[in-house]
Order: sequence, then C-alpha cells, then structure tokens
Amino acid sequence: MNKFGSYPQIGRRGFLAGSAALVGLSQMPRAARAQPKTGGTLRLSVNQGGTSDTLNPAEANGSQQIMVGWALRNNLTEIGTDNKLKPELATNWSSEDAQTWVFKLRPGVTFHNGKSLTSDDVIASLNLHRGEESTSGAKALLAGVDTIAAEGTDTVVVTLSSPNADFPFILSDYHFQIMPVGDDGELDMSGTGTGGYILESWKPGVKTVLKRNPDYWKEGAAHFDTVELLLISDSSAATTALVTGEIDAVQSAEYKTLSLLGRDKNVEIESISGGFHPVFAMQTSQAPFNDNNVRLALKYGVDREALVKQVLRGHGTVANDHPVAPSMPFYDASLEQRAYDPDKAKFHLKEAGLDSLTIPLSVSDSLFAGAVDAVTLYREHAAPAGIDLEVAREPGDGYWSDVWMKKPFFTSSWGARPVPDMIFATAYSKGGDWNESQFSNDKFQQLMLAARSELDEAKRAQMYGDMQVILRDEGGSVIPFFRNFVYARRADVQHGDNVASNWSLDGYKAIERWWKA
Amino acid sequence: MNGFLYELRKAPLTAKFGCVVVVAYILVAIFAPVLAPFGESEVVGYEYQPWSTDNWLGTDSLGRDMATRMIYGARNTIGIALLTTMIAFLAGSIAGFFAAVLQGWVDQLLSRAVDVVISIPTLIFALLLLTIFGASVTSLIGVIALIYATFVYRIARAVAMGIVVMDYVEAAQVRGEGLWWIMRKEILPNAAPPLVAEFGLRFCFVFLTISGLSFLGLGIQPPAADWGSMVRENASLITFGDLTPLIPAAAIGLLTVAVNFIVDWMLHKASGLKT
Amino acid sequence: MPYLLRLFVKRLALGLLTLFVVSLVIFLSIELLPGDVAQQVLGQSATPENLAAFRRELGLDQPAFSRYLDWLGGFLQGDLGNSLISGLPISELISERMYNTFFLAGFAALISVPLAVMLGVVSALYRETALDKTINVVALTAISVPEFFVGYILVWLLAVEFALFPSIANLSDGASLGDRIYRTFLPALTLTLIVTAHMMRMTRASLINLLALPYVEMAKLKGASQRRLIVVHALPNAIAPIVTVIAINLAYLIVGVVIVEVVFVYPGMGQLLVDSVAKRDFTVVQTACLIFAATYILFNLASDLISIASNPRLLHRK
Amino acid sequence: MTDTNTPLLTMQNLQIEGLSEDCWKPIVKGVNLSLGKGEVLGLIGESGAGKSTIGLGAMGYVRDGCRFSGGRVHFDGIELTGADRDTRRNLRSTRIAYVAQSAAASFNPAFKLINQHTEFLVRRGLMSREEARKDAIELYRQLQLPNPEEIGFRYPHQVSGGQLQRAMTAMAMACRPDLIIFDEPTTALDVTTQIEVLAAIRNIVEEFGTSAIYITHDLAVVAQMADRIMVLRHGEEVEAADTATMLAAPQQEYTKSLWAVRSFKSAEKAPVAADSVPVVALRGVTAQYPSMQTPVLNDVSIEFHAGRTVAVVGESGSGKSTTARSLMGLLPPVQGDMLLNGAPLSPSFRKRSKDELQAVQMIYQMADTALNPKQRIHDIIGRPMTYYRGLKGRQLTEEIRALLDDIELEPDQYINRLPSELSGGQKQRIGIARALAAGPKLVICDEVTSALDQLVAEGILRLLDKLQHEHNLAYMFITHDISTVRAIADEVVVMQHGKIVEQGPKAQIFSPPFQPYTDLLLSSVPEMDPSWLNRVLAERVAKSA
Repeated sequence: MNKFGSYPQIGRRGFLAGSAALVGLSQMPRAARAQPKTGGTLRLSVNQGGTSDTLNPAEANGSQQIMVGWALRNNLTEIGTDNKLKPELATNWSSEDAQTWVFKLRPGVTFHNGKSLTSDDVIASLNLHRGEESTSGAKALLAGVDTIAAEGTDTVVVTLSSPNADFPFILSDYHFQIMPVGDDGELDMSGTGTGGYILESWKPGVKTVLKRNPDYWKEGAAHFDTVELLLISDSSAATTALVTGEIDAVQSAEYKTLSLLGRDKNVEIESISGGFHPVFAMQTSQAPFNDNNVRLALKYGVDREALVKQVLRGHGTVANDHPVAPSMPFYDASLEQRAYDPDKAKFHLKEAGLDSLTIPLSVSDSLFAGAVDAVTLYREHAAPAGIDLEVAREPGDGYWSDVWMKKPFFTSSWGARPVPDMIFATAYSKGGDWNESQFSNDKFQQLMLAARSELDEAKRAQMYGDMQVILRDEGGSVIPFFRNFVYARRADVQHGDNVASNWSLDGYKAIERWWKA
Repeated sequence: MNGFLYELRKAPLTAKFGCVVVVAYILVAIFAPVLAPFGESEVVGYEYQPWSTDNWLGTDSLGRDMATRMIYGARNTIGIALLTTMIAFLAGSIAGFFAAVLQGWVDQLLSRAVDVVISIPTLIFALLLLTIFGASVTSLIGVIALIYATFVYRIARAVAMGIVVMDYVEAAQVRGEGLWWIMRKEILPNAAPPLVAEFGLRFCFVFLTISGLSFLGLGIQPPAADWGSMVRENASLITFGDLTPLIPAAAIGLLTVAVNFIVDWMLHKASGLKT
Repeated sequence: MPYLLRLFVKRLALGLLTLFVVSLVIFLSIELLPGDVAQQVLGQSATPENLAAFRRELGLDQPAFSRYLDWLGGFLQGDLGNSLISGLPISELISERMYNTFFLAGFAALISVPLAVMLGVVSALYRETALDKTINVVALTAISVPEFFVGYILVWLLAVEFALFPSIANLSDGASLGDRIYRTFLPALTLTLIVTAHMMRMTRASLINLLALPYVEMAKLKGASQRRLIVVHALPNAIAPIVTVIAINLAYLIVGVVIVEVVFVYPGMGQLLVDSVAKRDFTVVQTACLIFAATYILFNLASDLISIASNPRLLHRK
Repeated sequence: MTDTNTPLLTMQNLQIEGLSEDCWKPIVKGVNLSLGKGEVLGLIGESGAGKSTIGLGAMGYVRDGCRFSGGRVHFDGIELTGADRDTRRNLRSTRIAYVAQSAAASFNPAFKLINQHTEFLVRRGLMSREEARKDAIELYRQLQLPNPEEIGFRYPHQVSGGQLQRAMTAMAMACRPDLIIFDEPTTALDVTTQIEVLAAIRNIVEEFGTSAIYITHDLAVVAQMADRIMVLRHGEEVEAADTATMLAAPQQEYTKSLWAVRSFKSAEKAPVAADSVPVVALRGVTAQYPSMQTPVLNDVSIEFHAGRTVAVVGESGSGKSTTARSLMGLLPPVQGDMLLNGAPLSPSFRKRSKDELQAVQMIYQMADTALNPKQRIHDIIGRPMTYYRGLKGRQLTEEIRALLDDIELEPDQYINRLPSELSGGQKQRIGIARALAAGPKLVICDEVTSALDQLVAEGILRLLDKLQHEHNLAYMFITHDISTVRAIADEVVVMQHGKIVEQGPKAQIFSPPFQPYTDLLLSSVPEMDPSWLNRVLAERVAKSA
C-alpha cells in the first residue's frame, strides 16, 4: 500500500543501541562473502572538499583530503576494522612511563619514488605540525610533545612533557601522515607516500584519480586498479549517480532517501555506529545549573529513544550523558542507561526547590541536520516534568562566537575522537579550552590525569568507567545520542566482515580495504 | 475595469488562460492559511510519504505536508518576487527617466554604473551581496531589486529616450516645466505600456532568479516554504521515479507561462498588430 | 572602415574602464564579507596564533588598499597571482575549468543558435498558423521554467528511465571528443532548451517588425515569395537585434550556468566561483569575475560591431 | 498614342474592406475603372479617399488587415481578385510594377540599388546578371541620374531623395512592365526636385508606352502627368474625365471645392510704422550644432511685429526650422542677438524667465507628436494657463472653454477627449490653442498645414488669420509651400543653406525682378495648366542656353 515500502528497514540493520559487543559490525556476515579480488575501478562520491583542497596534511579537513591522504600515505599507527589500534608504519611501540615513547619503524618500506622509509621522514612529517610557524590543524594534538628524536634509521623516540598513554592513538590521526624528505631536506608533499595508491591526477574540487601501487607493503590491501574520487556536493546528484551506476559508493547517504534507496537491489546501505553527538550544555557555574538536581531533572526529561527514532530515523544509538561512544575504546557497556522519566525529573526539580523551570535553549539549524527538530522534541518531552524549554533559534553565522559558551543553556555538536582522553581534556576538564559546561570536578580531574600515565589497560578501563559515571551523574551536559555514519555502495563493491567506525566508508580507508566482486 | 473585462473577453485563449492562472495564484497566496490543511512547517509524519487523502501531495524530506508547503510557497515566493520587481521598477524607471531627460554626464554616470553591475554575473553578484548582508528576506529583496533595477534602467531609459524627442516633451521643456513634472506627466504615462509589459517579463525573471538562489541555498531561508528550495530539498525523489518534487518547479513554470501569455497579449495589443 | 576601428577602440577602452571598476567592486565586496580566508580555511579548530600565522603567510595583515594595488600590479603584468588557499597559480586553477565552461557553452551554442534562428524564421514565415503558435507556446514554456526543473526532468528521463546518458558529467583526462560530448550531453541539452527560446522569440519578433516596413511591402510588390521576403529581404536587416540577443545568451551560457553545473556536477567556472566566494579566496573570485565581465563585455562589443557591419547605413557613411 | 479601345486593366465594382476594431469596414466602395494601353490615369483625392488602396488593388494586392470583398479586377484578361498567389506574384515586376511614395523607405537599406533593380530581372530569367546591369545603367541614364555607371553601386542611404525616386522608377521599368502604379512619387520632395522627377517619369513612360496609374493629392501635378483624371472621395468615384475637361469644367461640387482651395488670401495690411519696436527680433544670428563643422544658420536677421506675419520659406535644409529652434532657445546662437520688445532675450530657454518663455510659443508641424497622447484636451490647454497665468478651478475651466470656442471646437464635446480621438485638423487646432493659452506675443507656426489635406489646411489658415486679428499676434510662419506664403504672409523671408537669400514685403518678393533662387523656387511650383511642365522646362533650357 505504501509506495515507498514500510518505514526504514535497512536503517535498522545497523541500529544496535547500547550493545557494545556488536560495535563495528555493521552487518551480519553474509552467507557467502567473496574473497578480496584485485582489479576494477572504484568511483567514490565525497561531499566535503573544494577547489582549495591541498595535499598538505596539515591543512586537511575534509573527507576528500583525508581519503586521498590515506590512499597515498600511511601513518605510524592506524585504527583497524575492529576499531583497535593497529601498527602501520611502526611495527611496535613501547613506553615505560607513558611519557617517553619509542616507535620501531617497519623495515623495507619504500615510498612511491623508491626512497626507503627512515626515521628522518617520520620526524619531519611530525614536525610539520609543531612550532611557532605551523598552521597545522593538529597543532594542539602535538602540543604536549617535547622532543622527537631518531635512534638510528628505524627508531623514533618521542618525549612528552607529561604522560599520555593514548599517544600512539593520537598518531593515528589523519594529519600525521608520513611523507618523504627530499634531498634538499624539505618534505615532499606532492603526494608521494608509502600508501597503496599512486597519485594519477589531482584536481581539487573536481576529482582525484589514483592508480594501484603494485609494490604496496601491506598485505591484502589496495585491491582496485584505479580509484576515482568525485566531489559531488549536491546530495541528490550523488544519489542519482549511485542509482544509475555512475559511482560505486557515496560518503554519506541522506536519511530521507534511505527507504527509497534500499529498494534498489544494486545498492547496499550501511549504517555504522559513530561518535558524533550533540550536547545540550548547561553552564554549571551559574544558577540554576549549579544545582545538580536541576541538571538531573533535565537529563531525565529527555526521551532519547524518541530522538534517535525521529531525528536520526533510527540511525544512531542512545547516549548516556557522557561523550564516550560505543565505538570508542574504554566505553563502559555495563553502565546503566538513563531512561526517560518525567516523574524523576519532577522529583529532582522539587529537590532543587523548584516547582517548575522556564529556560531558553539556544540552537541553530547549522549545527547538524535536525538540530532544531531535536530541541523542539526535547521541549515536548520535558513539559510533563514542569520544565518549559523555550526553543531559542539562533542564526548560523556567528553561532560559535556569539552563542556557544556564552548563553547559559545551548546546543553544540561534537565530532568523533579516537580516545576518551581527547574529548575529556578539551571539553570536560578544568581549564579545557572548550569546557562548554564549565564542568569542574576534582575527582574527574584526578582520574583523567592518572589514566594518562597508566599503562595497564584494565586499570585504565576502570578509571575511564568511573569518569563516565561521574559525567553521567554530575556532568553539565545532556547528551542524547550518537549518530551513525550512513553511507551506501553498489552491491558489487564489497568489504570484509567488519568495517571501522571511526569515520564513514570504513574509517575513510575503503580505498585500500574494499574490493570489487 | 469593464473595459478590461471586455478586452479580456476578446483576448486569445492563451491570455484568458494566463489571467485565470494568475488570479488563482493570487487567491491561493492571499488565503494560504485558510486553504492549507496543516501549518507551514509542521511535521505531520515521516518523510516522503506518498500521496494520500491526508497529505494530498505526500510529505517532503522532513515529513512536512507538501500540499501545505506548496500553498505557503505561493505566498512567500510570489509575494517576495512581486515586491522585488516593484522596487526594481520604481528605482530603475526613475533613474532611467532621469538619464533620458537630463542626458549629458548624469546619463553617462548612471549608464556606466549600470554597465558595471550588469557585467558582473547576476547570480555571483547576488551571492556576494547576500553573503555580506546575510540571507534574510529583506536583503534578498534589496539585492535582487538592485540587480534588476539595472535592467529596468536600460529599458526605461531607452523607452524614455524615444519619448523625450517628441515635440510635446520639447514643448513642456520650453514652457519651463521642471524635471519632476516632465518625468511624471509627460514621460511616465507614455512609457507605462511598454514598462508594464516589461514588468511581467521581469517578474518572471526575478521569480526564476529567486528560485535559483533558493536552489543554491541563498534565497528564502528555511523553514519558510519556497518553491525553489522545495525542489532542491526533495530532488532526490526524482531518481526514484517520483516526480512530486517537480510540482513546485512546475508551479513556478505555470505562473511564468501564464504571465508571459498575458504579456504577449498586451504587447500584441500595444504594437497594434492585427490579432 | 576607420569608423569601425575608431568605434572598436573607443568601446574597448570603455570596456577596460568597466573592468577596472568591476575589479574594485568585487574587491570591496569581498572585503565586506564576514570572516576572512584564514577563518574559513582553518575552521572551528583555529587558535588565534594559528590565524595570525596564516594571515601573515598570505599577506592578509597588509592594509586592503595595498593588497589591491599588489594584485592589480601583478594582473596588469599578466600575473594572475596564486589562490590564497591552495597556493596554486590561478592560471592553472582556472584554465581547465574555463576550458570546460567554454566547451559546454560552445556545445550548447552550436545547437541552440542555428536552431533558434531557424525556428524564428520558420515561425515568422508561418506566423499566426498552428505551427507558429505551437512553437511559441513551447518556447514560452521553456523560458518560464527554472533551469533546475529542465535539468532534473532530463536526468529523470534520459539518465534514470532510459539510461541513455550519464546523470553526472564525470570528465576524464584525455577522453575523446565523442566521449566528452556524450558526457556533457545532458547539461548542454538543458542549456540549449533554456536559451533557444529567448533567441527564437527575438528572431521572430524582429522579422515580424520588419514585415510592416515599406521596403518589405515593396519586395512583396516586386513579386517576392514569403520565403524570399523573410530570408532575403527581412533577415539581413534583422541581424542587429538577433545578434544582440545571441550575444546576451552566449554570455549567459558562459557566466550564468552555476545551477546547471550543480545539477550535473559539471566542473566549470561557476562552481569554482561559488566555492571561492564561500572560502573568501579573493584572488580567485577576482580573476573569475573579471573573466566573466570581460566575456560579457567582449560579446557585447562583438555584437555591436557585427550589428554595425551588417548595416550599410553605419558602415558606409555618405 | 493612347488606345483606349482594348483596355489593359479594368475594375468592375471593386470593393475592399479593412479591419478596424474587429469590424470589417469598407475602404473602397465599388469603383469602376478602365485603363487602356499606354494610358496614364490620375487618381486624385484627399487622405482616406482610398486611392492607394485602389492602386494596390490594381496589382491584385491588399495590405495586411484588408480584403477584397467584391468586384473584379481584370488585367490583360486575368482576373486578379480571385487569382492564386503564384499567378499574382508572377505578374509583378514583369507586367505590373509599383513606385512608392517614399523611395528612401521602400528601398531595402541592406542592398545596393542595382542589385535591387536586377533582382527579378534575373530571377525571372529575363536577362543574365550582366545584361541586367547594363540595362539598369541604361535606364539610369535615361532617367538622367548623375553618374549612371556608378550610382547603382551605392546603398540607398547614400543617394538623395530625388535621385532615389528616379532610381525607383528605373527599377519599376526594369522588366518593361505593361503597367506602373505611381503612388504619390513626388509628395515628399522639394518643389525644385519635384519638377525634375516629374519630367523624368513622364518622359520614360511616354518612351516605353507604359500604362500608368498616377496617384496624388496634388491637382497641379496630376494635370501634368495624366491623360485622364478620376476624383475619389471616401472610397467612391466622384467623377472622371479627360484632364483638360476635368480642369476646365468640373461637374461635381466636391471637385469644384477642391479646385477652389487656393482662393484664401489674408487681408492686406498697412506697412510697418518706421518707429514700431518689433515684438521679437533676430540680429545677425549665427547658430551651429556642437558636432558640426559649419554653422546651420548664418547671419540671420528678422523682425517680427505685432499683428503681422513673417513667412519664412525655403526647401528642406534651408535653415528655416533651425531659425525657429534658435528663437525658442533650443539651439542657442553662437553669435548675434535676440531681442524681446527691444530687450535682450537669453539665448538658452533654460535661462529665460517665465515671462520670456511665455512670449514666444510654437505650433508644431506634426500634431501627432506635439500633443501628449495620454493627456486630455483639458490638461493640454489648461497647463500653460495654470503655469504662466496661475489660472485655477472654475476660472481655468471657463478660460479653456472660451479658447475651445475660439478655435471652433465645441467645448462640451471636446474638453475631455484624448488627442487620439481627434482628426488631424482638430489636433492642429488644439496645438494652436495650446500656444494661445500661454498668452504669447509671437507664435511660431512650423509647417502647420503641410501634413493636412488642402481643405483642412485652408480652415487652419483662416483660423490663424482670425486669431491674429483678435489677439494682435506676431506670426513666424515657416513653410515650403509658396501658395501658403502667398495666402498668409505680410513679409517674406527666403532662405537657402542657412542664409537669407532675400527678404521684404510679400508684394516685393513675388513680383519681378526676381532674385535667381526665388525665381527657381517660384517657377518650380506646379500650376494647374497641363502644359506648365513643358513650358517651364523649355524656359529653363532657353535660359541656360
């Protein structure tokens, strides 16, 4: 009867709310999954990038640059399809105190130009993001690095100013691609790398063509003969091109057409749990949010399931008022999920000595798709608890400078971070640059610092679990959900049983991980 | 008015059709809140629901009623286009008449300034100005009116140039009449018929430009319903063989066709060609 | 002929002046845009030091006036400068896009101009007949619908339903002309539909206007057939208005196709320009706008010269 | 010479209708006509008489928006009103040709004369291109065009009006047709040019023995050209007869009234008193357009006295209208003075006071462009009264009504009309009223009667004369028509090439001894006598010999 078929079936395939065990498994293994096959052309549609894109990883910030960078080059470490840290150009790494890190480089790796990989290349590549003059977007990530030194040609020693057990994780960030140093001592940023593909043509804002590197060191990777990345910013043009078979995969599929797209036998949709999340941030330093009861009332007053269903069309997981996504390391799956409970909300409001609460919540369309809808729904959810949220719609221009961290209660949005520490440090620690809720908790602070220097994984997990509890029960942030990465591919483009969930398209590594049947 | 109705009765079928369409649109625009079954940006269900008795044209990408948004779209799109065109004509005509009557350096200055604006691509200029002034309805109207005033200026100037050489204008000048009087009493009444016809055409162009800008995300801002952005928002459906998103585009087309039919008829009458 | 030459030089000088003012207007507009290129490139994660370093690198810490003069000085010496963001020479950045834009415009023009003139002549010839009325209604409709409507309809019909042509114009290097034509067919067809109507209507109108003139009646009284009347006697005198409208439309094909580029993901100048405005990449916007303005001015100049050349009264003074 | 026994062309009860405001209205109401081989028939009548329509009908052609509604046209045995398109088309050029009123507008501006001349000669396969060109040059020579070898290779705009008219006659002759329709071929020409063209046309028609229908409104012209004359009015024949008979003894009242038009003459006035101060005077005025090298007016001095008419006469380009423009302040003189009541008058109208502007008013030649089509009579006449004299409300309305009475238009009927609802003569009367409404001292009448039919023109002259007496006005009467000058002038100024050739009282100018240019001008005015053309030509040959 319904001409579009029933409401999103496909979408729910990847919807695995709260289930940590299955994180990263986007799909049930298919009966007969084909073995990787070499050959063919992959045409990918990306929607982030423009004419101004460069091959300089310090300036990389869109999917086009990240994917091309990772096709051409490798990092020292990478996030695997199981979302675990894997060796890449570094075969192993070690540290006694989480402050001095020793990385052993993979032997016998050569760049596209024939030059062998040495520690000089690694040091120069990392130093691109350090120092006064650096304009790197990742400058802050290496701010804690004191020295980077070579020990012979195959070892690099990094000394930090304070311990950081996550440092190897940080090096998997897309900025830290390793490039060769030329004879003149300058970094070669023209696209030469150790990666599975060689740059054939680079037309920023239009398309990039890559050819397979026949001498790639990585086993079982880089299967396509040719890869084309097309910049298609118009989503309907991308959808049409996918349906008509002019491209093989799209970086992001719109929720609104998923049900239609799903009916196409030649198209497969993937919905992968990710770390993107919105935050309704309360400034805990000022009334009424300095009273934890008010914060709890607002946390109980939101129906997360409903938001996931209506704002994300099911393509997400409910969150638990802390920023650690199920796909991230140290996610504590045993933590009890807070449920929508207007009565409890009312109770906490009463505890705070209030019968009712009227408060504006700032939001802007530009934050994420459905941001205003989310706040509007929140308003309805909170109403039975005696909370009157006023939807304060702000203009997109200047939201980050005039509203964010300025208004008492506002909406913000956060991208995925590879490890909890990176987001705790910026957004939840005392003195953090973007501590939007003015959160200040001594125990949290101690745990955060201790976890950085703790190298025992089990103990760290315990500490991060405790921090998640603190944020859930005392934090100033209402975090309703984590959004999935939703993308689509032609059915003849295939991948392994797992796909990474740190970015879309298999952690932006589909180019080297996928193959054509 | 009776004269007009009489003329209309004798008008060709295309012109009658045009009038009916225009009147219908105006009525829809005026009575939008009465006619629309839902609120302008009210979410009434899931996205892209098919046509049904509840949602005549189904729902859009956010689950809003398409029919409702079509109706409100008429109001926003036509209202803004009309206002914009009127401002453009007011400014353009006055400047054009001014240049034609005064000639000399005033004419040179205005004409060269207009050359500059016209030689910058319309959409790009609009893009720049709208980014500077923000994509609000006011700046949209102002910017598009400014751009179109330059076209109107050229036409008004050309028309007025043909009129100022008439002896009756010379007679008024020699009588000692002031500039304003000559523009208002001698030129305007005679320039009106071609300008009115041009108004129809320009209205269409303004309409198309605004929907083009909306299509590029710079026109009428969401959640206000507007036909241009409705097409863009829902364009993906076309891939799947559902042509609902083209209804707003067709609505734009229908109105411009209708206006063009009327304009054609008026031009035909004005030119004195046989019918 | 010196008259034509004198006019050409005069108009060219005026055109250059216009271009100069255009460059000033564009520069000022970009100065007025909120945010600058550094903020746009570094985005949300930018720190003040980052921004300052970036601005210093690009010379954005210089006063606006001296930056404009620098740019102008370079431009006059034929140096278009580099993109502020990618650092690539603009000539490199733009040349291929420009080729694409001109290719598409040329493709569309090659179909539309002869088609429009032919249809205009035919409908003038058979004016007030069913054929004429049909052509007119179709033309009016084509003028009246938005470009994206035409584009999407064609995509739906020819790419999705019948899969005859690709829905996006994915051009590859070194593709044969045939392949290029195949891949750009839908955008070119869209543009053709849009501009043909305008030119056709003008052709028809100018011809019909001429039919009322005494010399056309004279030709009739000399025994000329309808066809000869229109093609031989009226058409040479209608060249000026027809060429003018063709020039406007050709200019439009080059400068006004942003929407068609978006619909068909065609890598032309329009997309580049929109992109660069968003990124505040002054040098690119400036150069692209000047190319567009120059195109417009040159087409107009050419149409004026052709109009004059086609008119013995102006060409051969007494 | 003429053989009327076997008619080449006959019309039987020809009726043609025209579409106006969605109704078919008769234009030609049953005309019978017969034209013998070698015969020249003159069709004469005022505008709207249907003479052009009949002329075109003879070619089996009606204009757009017209149709044959009855009757027959037989040309050499072929019935034209019902003939198919190809039949009619094939007759044209080869057997019937047409010479239009305005040669300048009727030659295609895009092609050289000779190509237009030979077009159908070659297309119909009558001659090769080379032969056709030779023949064209021969015809040009016969029509006494200067440089016959070369003139055909010019574009129409490079050739003067009189020459174009002869070239068009040559083109009509190209295929040696049996019949040529001449539709007012000399109306747009100056008299001195007209006489040459008339002679050329007559000679060539005689030489080839071509039949012709000669359409004109000018009796004196038709008297020279036609063997027989048919007088038309409102699409009907009034009477027809041999030229001599018609001139000597017209039967119908209408014809007689046409013949009598030139009887009006204003009363003789006493000479100007020696001490009389002219209302307006020009003293050595020299004027020049900024873009031109040579002055368009050179040392012009004229005095205008209250109650008197100065007629400024000359051919086109003589500077007579330019004098008026300088006087109005539209073209400020570069040299010389203009005086108003003896006091200097500012050269530019922009610097003139209201009183100065009020004193000099102008009546334009083309009433169509002189009256704002969107203003009602009330406003057109009322505005100068309000502007100069501050009249308002009832006083204004009364004044307007009085003025309408003055110009012999019924106020109730006309006060709220638009100019488009008036006839040509009525429009001109409104033009006069507008000038008078200002309360002027001097009225410039710029060719006010040229565009009007003779009977209507006479009415206007009578009105102007009457008003002059009533308001003691000075008139500057600009015209190219000598008979009008004879009728209304007190003083005459003859101009040529921007200079005054001769000036003085009318009697002095129009009586011998003549100044040579004045003589040429006067002798070129056609006279009713059928032998006038021969006589003048003979006289000129004798003189130059």
